[in-house]
Amino acid sequence: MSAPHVLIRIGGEGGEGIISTGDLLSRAASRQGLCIMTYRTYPAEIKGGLAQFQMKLASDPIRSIGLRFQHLMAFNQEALDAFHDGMLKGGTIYYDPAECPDLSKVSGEIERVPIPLTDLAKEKGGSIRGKNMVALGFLSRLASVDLETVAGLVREKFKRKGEKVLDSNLASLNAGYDLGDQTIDGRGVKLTPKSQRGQSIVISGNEATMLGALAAGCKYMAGYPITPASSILEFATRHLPRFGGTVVQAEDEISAMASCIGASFVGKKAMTATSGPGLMLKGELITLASTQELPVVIIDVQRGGPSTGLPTKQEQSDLKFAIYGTAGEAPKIVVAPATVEDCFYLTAKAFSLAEEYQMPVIVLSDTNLAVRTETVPEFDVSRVDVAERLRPTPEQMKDYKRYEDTPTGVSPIIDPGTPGGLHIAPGLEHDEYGTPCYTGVNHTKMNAKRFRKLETLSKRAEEWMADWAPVEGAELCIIGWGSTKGAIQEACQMAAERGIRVSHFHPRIVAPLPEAQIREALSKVKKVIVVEENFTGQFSHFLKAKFKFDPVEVLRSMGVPITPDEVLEEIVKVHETLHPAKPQGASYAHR
Amino acid sequence: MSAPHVLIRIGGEGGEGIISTGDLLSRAASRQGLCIMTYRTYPAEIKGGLAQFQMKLASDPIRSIGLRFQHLMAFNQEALDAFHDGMLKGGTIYYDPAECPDLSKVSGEIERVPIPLTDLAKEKGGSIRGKNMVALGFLSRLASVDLETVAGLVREKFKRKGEKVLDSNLASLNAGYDLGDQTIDGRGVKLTPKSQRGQSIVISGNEATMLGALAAGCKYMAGYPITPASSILEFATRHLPRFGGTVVQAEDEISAMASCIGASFVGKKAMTATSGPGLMLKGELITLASTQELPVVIIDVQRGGPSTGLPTKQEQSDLKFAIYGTAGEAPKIVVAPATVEDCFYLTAKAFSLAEEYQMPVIVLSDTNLAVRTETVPEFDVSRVDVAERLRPTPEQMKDYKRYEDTPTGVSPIIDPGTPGGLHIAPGLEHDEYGTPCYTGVNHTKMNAKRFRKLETLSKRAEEWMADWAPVEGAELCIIGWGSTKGAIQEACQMAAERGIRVSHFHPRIVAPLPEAQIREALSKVKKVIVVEENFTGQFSHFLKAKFKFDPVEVLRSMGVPITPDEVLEEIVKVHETLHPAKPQGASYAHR
Amino acid sequence: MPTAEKLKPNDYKTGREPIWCPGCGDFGALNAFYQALSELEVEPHMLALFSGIGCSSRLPYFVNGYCHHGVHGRALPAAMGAKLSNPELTVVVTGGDGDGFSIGTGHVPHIVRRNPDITYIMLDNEIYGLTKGQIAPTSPVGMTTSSTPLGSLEDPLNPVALLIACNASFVARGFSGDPKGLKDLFVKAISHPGFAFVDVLSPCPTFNMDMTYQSLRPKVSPLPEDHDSSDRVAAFARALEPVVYTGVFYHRRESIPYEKRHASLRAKQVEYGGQPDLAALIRKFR
Amino acid sequence: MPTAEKLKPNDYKTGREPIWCPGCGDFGALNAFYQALSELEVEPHMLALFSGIGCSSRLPYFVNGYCHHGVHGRALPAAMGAKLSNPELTVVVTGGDGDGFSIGTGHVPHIVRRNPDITYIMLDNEIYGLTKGQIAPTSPVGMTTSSTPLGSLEDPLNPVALLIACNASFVARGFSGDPKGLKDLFVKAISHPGFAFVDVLSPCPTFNMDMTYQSLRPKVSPLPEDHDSSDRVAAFARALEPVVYTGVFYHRRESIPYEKRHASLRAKQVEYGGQPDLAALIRKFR
Ligand SMILES: Cc1ncc(C[n+]2csc(CCOP(=O)(O)OP(=O)(O)O)c2C)c(N)n1
Ligand SMILES: Cc1ncc(C[n+]2csc(CCOP(=O)(O)OP(=O)(O)O)c2C)c(N)n1
Ligand code: SF4
Ligand code: SF4
Ligand SMILES: [Mg+2]
Ligand SMILES: [Mg+2]
Repeated sequence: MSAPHVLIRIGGEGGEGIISTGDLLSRAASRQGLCIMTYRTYPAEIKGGLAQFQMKLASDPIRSIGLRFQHLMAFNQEALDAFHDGMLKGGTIYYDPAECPDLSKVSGEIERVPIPLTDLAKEKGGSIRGKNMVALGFLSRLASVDLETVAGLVREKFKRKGEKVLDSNLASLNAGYDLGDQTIDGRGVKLTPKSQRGQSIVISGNEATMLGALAAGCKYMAGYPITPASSILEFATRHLPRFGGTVVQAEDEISAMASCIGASFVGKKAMTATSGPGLMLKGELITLASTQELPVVIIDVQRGGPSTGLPTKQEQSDLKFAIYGTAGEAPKIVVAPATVEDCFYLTAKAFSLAEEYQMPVIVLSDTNLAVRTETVPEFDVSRVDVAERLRPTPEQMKDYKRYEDTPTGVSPIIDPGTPGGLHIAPGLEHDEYGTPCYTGVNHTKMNAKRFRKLETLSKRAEEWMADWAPVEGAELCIIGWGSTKGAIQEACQMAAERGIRVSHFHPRIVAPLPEAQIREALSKVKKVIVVEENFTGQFSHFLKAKFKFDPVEVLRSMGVPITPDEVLEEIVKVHETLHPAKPQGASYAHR
Repeated sequence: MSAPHVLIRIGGEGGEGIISTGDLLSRAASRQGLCIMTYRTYPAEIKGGLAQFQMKLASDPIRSIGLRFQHLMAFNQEALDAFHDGMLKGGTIYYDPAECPDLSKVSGEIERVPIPLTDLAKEKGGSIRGKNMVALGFLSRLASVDLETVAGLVREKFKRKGEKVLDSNLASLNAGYDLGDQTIDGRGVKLTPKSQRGQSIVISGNEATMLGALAAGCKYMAGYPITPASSILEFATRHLPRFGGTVVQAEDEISAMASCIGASFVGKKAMTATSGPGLMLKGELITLASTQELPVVIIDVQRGGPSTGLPTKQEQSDLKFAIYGTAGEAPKIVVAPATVEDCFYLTAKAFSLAEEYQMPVIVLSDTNLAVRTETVPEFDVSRVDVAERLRPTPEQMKDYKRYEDTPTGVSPIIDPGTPGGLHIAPGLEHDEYGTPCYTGVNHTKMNAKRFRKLETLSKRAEEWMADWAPVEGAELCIIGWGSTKGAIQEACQMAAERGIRVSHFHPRIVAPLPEAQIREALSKVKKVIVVEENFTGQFSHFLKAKFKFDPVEVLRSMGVPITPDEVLEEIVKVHETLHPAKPQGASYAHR
Repeated sequence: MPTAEKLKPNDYKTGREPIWCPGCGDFGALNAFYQALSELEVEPHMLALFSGIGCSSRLPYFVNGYCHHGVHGRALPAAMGAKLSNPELTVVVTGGDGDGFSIGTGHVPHIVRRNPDITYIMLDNEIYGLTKGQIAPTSPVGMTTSSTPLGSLEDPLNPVALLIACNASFVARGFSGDPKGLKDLFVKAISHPGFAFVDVLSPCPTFNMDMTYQSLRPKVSPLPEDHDSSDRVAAFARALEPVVYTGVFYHRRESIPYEKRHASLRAKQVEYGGQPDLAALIRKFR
Repeated sequence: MPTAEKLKPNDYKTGREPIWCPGCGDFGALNAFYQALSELEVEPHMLALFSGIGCSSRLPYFVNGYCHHGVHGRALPAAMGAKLSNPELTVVVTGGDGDGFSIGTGHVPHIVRRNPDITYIMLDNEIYGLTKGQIAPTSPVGMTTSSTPLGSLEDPLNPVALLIACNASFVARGFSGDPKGLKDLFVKAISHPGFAFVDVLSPCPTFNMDMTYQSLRPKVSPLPEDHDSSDRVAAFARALEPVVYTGVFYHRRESIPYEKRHASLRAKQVEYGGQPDLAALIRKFR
């Protein structure tokens, strides 16, 4: 079935170093040339809750991580109780006997191996704080990750804490590794690195997003903290000023958005980042930016709604707001990264679109992308084409019209500080000069001008707009958007292994829709399955309004990413309706 | 063609009494048993701009007023210049020669009659402020409105200003009437009152809306001024306290919405009123109310967008925000009054729906309904059925669950102040008791519970949900929503007179859609025309997503109400495509 | 209205255990609040408790009453709607410095000048706790946090000075390390007929090491004996001093609560417009 | 930077005629503004003028410069984004009492404490002009308006006291009936390197008969000669007096504008993190 890989989950109390253990191990594996993907959940509460870190290591690029795992490292009883039934068949639980007194709930088929994390840390490292280092050493051995690489990362991490701390940690690390040597035997995993060392990076979606913004030349970032978008703001505060930009933690989302508009008005590339509740607060100002035709990028890292909802969980439920969330009619562009790599390139693209079409662009990321890390080819800054605003020709300067009604809909813009281009950016309906004008004829003309920009864009039908994986002879096509892509890809592959051919269409731009491409995808198949992580089928609704078809909707709102298995199951079901195994009569009786 | 009526427009400088002249005349006509409808535009600027008041008087109920008129009373040159080409053929302009020196632009076919408003007011009333009274007297005579009825209203209006002012005004009024006696002859209009005196009222949509709220038992109103919704707040401040309620002019729309939620939480029926820009600001809190399952009514009086847009003009462009404008998935109900009468009964209904389904209900009114006045049968308070919240049974009280997952989705509610029902209303996802709970199973269950309320509602398929005027043998059906109804009705009638049969479906509830009723309407015809006053076809989009059909979209975003003629024209066009007059070949060549 | 049996602090506990970190200052404030409620004999069903979003805004989950956990920054107007709609209720708002003075700032001057009989308990830890440690409006300039890696560039807001400028009728500051003093302030604040504000210094040991119980103790001091809490300018001057005073800065005795003004307005409207009769009102449009 | 030829007040006029009612106070403020710009020799292309929504917020349409007419209440943060992004520009905000102190209140304390070099000209008519006469946050209690038929129930907000509490570095009040004095205040405010606030009493003869040129003249008085504008408490005390003082209430001389702090931060980050090199930053994730 799928390529060789190992799936490890680490669970324990938040603050015990669960996350850093996972981080170090996966980064070391990546340095060795393996591909990794990780997935973590924080406790919804602030401290002391259950934290988990899951990682997948493989020779080949990884598309999805799933929710199940072969190896569980349980730091405490709570983790053991919560996670043991997520284990794949034939899996092994490694547990700290000092913290896990009760194994009675664990199914008999699961192997259990005691790993004295606490004791070894105390004994070898002199402090129980080294528990996670013991685990790290042990897991390195388990996954055949080079001890020296891991030790190097540990050294980097602790170099500022002084020799003593470092030595204690290294001692625990080695103790764990040695214990592994003695314990692991057949359970060890040997994966062959395929990529060359040093060509990949391990990075999260939020980090990639902000790097993409830097690559595009973003010079102003204002945000208000909100899970799971805060780390974009935090990353910006650490780096954007160095790149000549400005970062403001605003007093609220409205202020953040307003200040981006101000920055954009004076000619700077500006962005904000938020999640659902904050996005709603920005609605009025997003509409203003659209009306004033000012570029601005809004990152929306979706989380579970409605309202405060499931603030640390996964959901794709802000799409309809992103597309339709304006009173009055104001065009905007919506793109949705599907992978961590997309977070970089597509965010950079979002800036180009914003500048080129002079309108707000919403980037719909999500919790899953935001916090997972992944091995990706090192981002290539030279692949980012940086667009700038359209400037007036000398001819146009003779009678400068800020809102000139052009064939593309895009008008030339002049930045404050430049002599000769004085103008006003109005929120009122206006004529080509920006002077308020309320006639019906002018309103219709300016509406047409503003929306024409979307037509100009959607006519371009460029490759980046969608991933289209047509399969010869497929009767089914899956359409998904955003971070479900990997799971869908794996499911399609699994289906192919069972002889069910399924095409896969995954747009990166969700509004305006890449119409021609979708029409082509639809034309080739009998049935379409739309996969989304929400309750009401938001993208499906949008597609239906445009294309008048009747998809099977696979909707999940479980707070966790959909898995390839879940998608596969639905593929099989739909396939069966097209090729009923039972005699027709019986099949009808079923309905 | 259409029933006998007279169409008069008065134009002049804002502040010259244009509006009150129209108001008094139309009210007097109504008191005499005529039906009236009026339409006014204010200058977009504050003072000194052009104001106009148009009225239609008829024997039979009036559906739409259109934009053209037979009689124009021009107070000044600006009004003359701006309005003369809106005249119907054979019309007459009455103008004040003191203020209108230049008649050269007026087409030769239009009769022009000088009416010395200024001179007569000075001469007879002793003050040029009485100009509008001269006009009122004259127009009363023109429309055969009883002078005594008019004088009675004038007396009411000026009784507090003292005898002198009153006498001066009455003198001017009489002078105008007398002049009419001398001038009018053939141009006079005689309409026969059909309804009995005293059974009708003349009222605007905004007033009707607030009266509907009073009838439903609204006890809390908070708003922030915004054109064209402010008069709802103002009307509330004048009356709601007397009815035991509270009115707050909040510091912004967000506060208004939050305080409504607070009022609703303690058991009171609460409402707010706003327009597009304010509606967007309320989005986050509307979502909260939906999540906490608290009833609240939001009146959105639509105006021209986007952003500040065309703040005093007509547009139906907030629909998509009303339906889809939440990040995360939060059910709400959207209704749209089509007439001033609807403003009363449907607003009252909105309260019942809110209380019954424990969710926000958005009432989509618009500028046209808000400011036009209309003769309507006196509102019958006894026809309003006042719903109250579901209360727990004694059985349920034994283990009270505020968010009990019931077959209808509706849970019993207890108000603060009542012993025994302590609970928390959370914005976090929660279990049936209101305790935060983030499991996928619970989230899906509670999503289903909350959305089940919409299913429960849409299954009811009650008569109030839509106006459905099926025409035997019709190949066409027009679907509209909101205030376009009258124009569509007249257009259908005009089409019928030309032998084109057209059905008309006009839902009052636009979300959830009255599905069964729409399906029935769609099943009977070959082609559907959707009429909307916006640029992008918002309702059509929503319909297409649900019903997968291909309507002809008639979209207008001209800042003024669509007219029967415009609708008729489209009907004729579509009819011709179904029955091409030309030979087939030629018709194809057209495409 | 004393009940048959006096309610004890524990009677205000719900079954839910606070989810705060060990050592969080909010525990102290919660305990003081339980005690104040018990001392005032507030019946749980007459208590309406509102909050926004933040660690501190979770407090209502742990208090027996009718509780409302709304969205970030909107607890004050929600509470006002409730108080106006049922003046019998004891209405209290809790929340953090971010909730109240960042996203919620816009409501403060307005709710304050309307003066509804609401008690606002601000749990001020000079940090954003729930979102893991970004600067708050009350964070001192130069403070390094996850969103200010090289130090905050902003001068902090002074909640007490601000509330005095907004003419709040009761303005106090307390410290969660002084539960007895805090309880007393809560009792006074809840008893005050009008808007009462209590700024509670409540350390966040997880994300703010610049403001701990230890670092606060030497800085905190009760207002001088001779402080005249009826003098608004004097109160303002005290609020600007570097000493972190606790106690009642300002207390205006002539305080007509907003809900009382609305009650008078209702009476006045009946006087001018007659008894409520909807049919009669409709007939006016004839 | 004086230009070749000195700009005259008329050079700042656009072709657009103000749409205000005859007698509107905003005319006086606009003229004083033209004069101040001319006196300061602000080149139109270096002027960035922001406003919200309201009669007063229409002012930018009549001023030669790069102008931004945004949505209601958000001019301050928009202006801040502009100033931070191009510190060379002279950034001014105009708007009404409703725009700035009702829907926009939430931004005031925060923009103020950050102290960007922005001048905020508030045209205060104690009413909502554009929406035809509802109460504003500065309307006196008891005032009858279209939204308070029997008189307002709310005590007004005191803009000068509020701004002093927020620690604005320049706080003044002017009167559109005193154009010369107003021009001087504008000149001082624009010259002040930091956030400068000028509360301009600007009558609305159309909707507010309670505050007219006539009624104001006897109440208005320049601040006493001996007023010490560097004393924040004294300034606060003056703001609370019943006399309507004009002049500079508070002026803090040590004022580091926010944009300067950001410039220092940039330098510091380069010092610690090295020259900007995106590829190198990406490589750190290996
Ligand atoms: C509209 C919105 N924006 C942002 C957030 C994210 N958020 C939750 S709590 C919080 C601030 C918490 O700080 P504070 O109010 O001081 O409470 P504390 O946790 O420190 O007690 C933020 C920004 C949110 N929930 N909603
Ligand atoms: C979000 C939003 N809410 C409400 C309005 C309506 N509105 C426009 S101007 C205004 C207030 C005007 O008062 P002020 O700011 O004092 O300006 P003035 O007209 O008195 O100069 C209001 C409420 C709006 N445009 N946008
Ligand atoms: S993060 Fe801080 S404020 Fe939040 S619970 Fe922990 S200690 Fe308290
Ligand atoms: S309404 Fe008032 S504020 Fe507006 S322009 Fe007229 S006088 Fe000026
Ligand atoms: Mg805090
Ligand atoms: Mg004003």
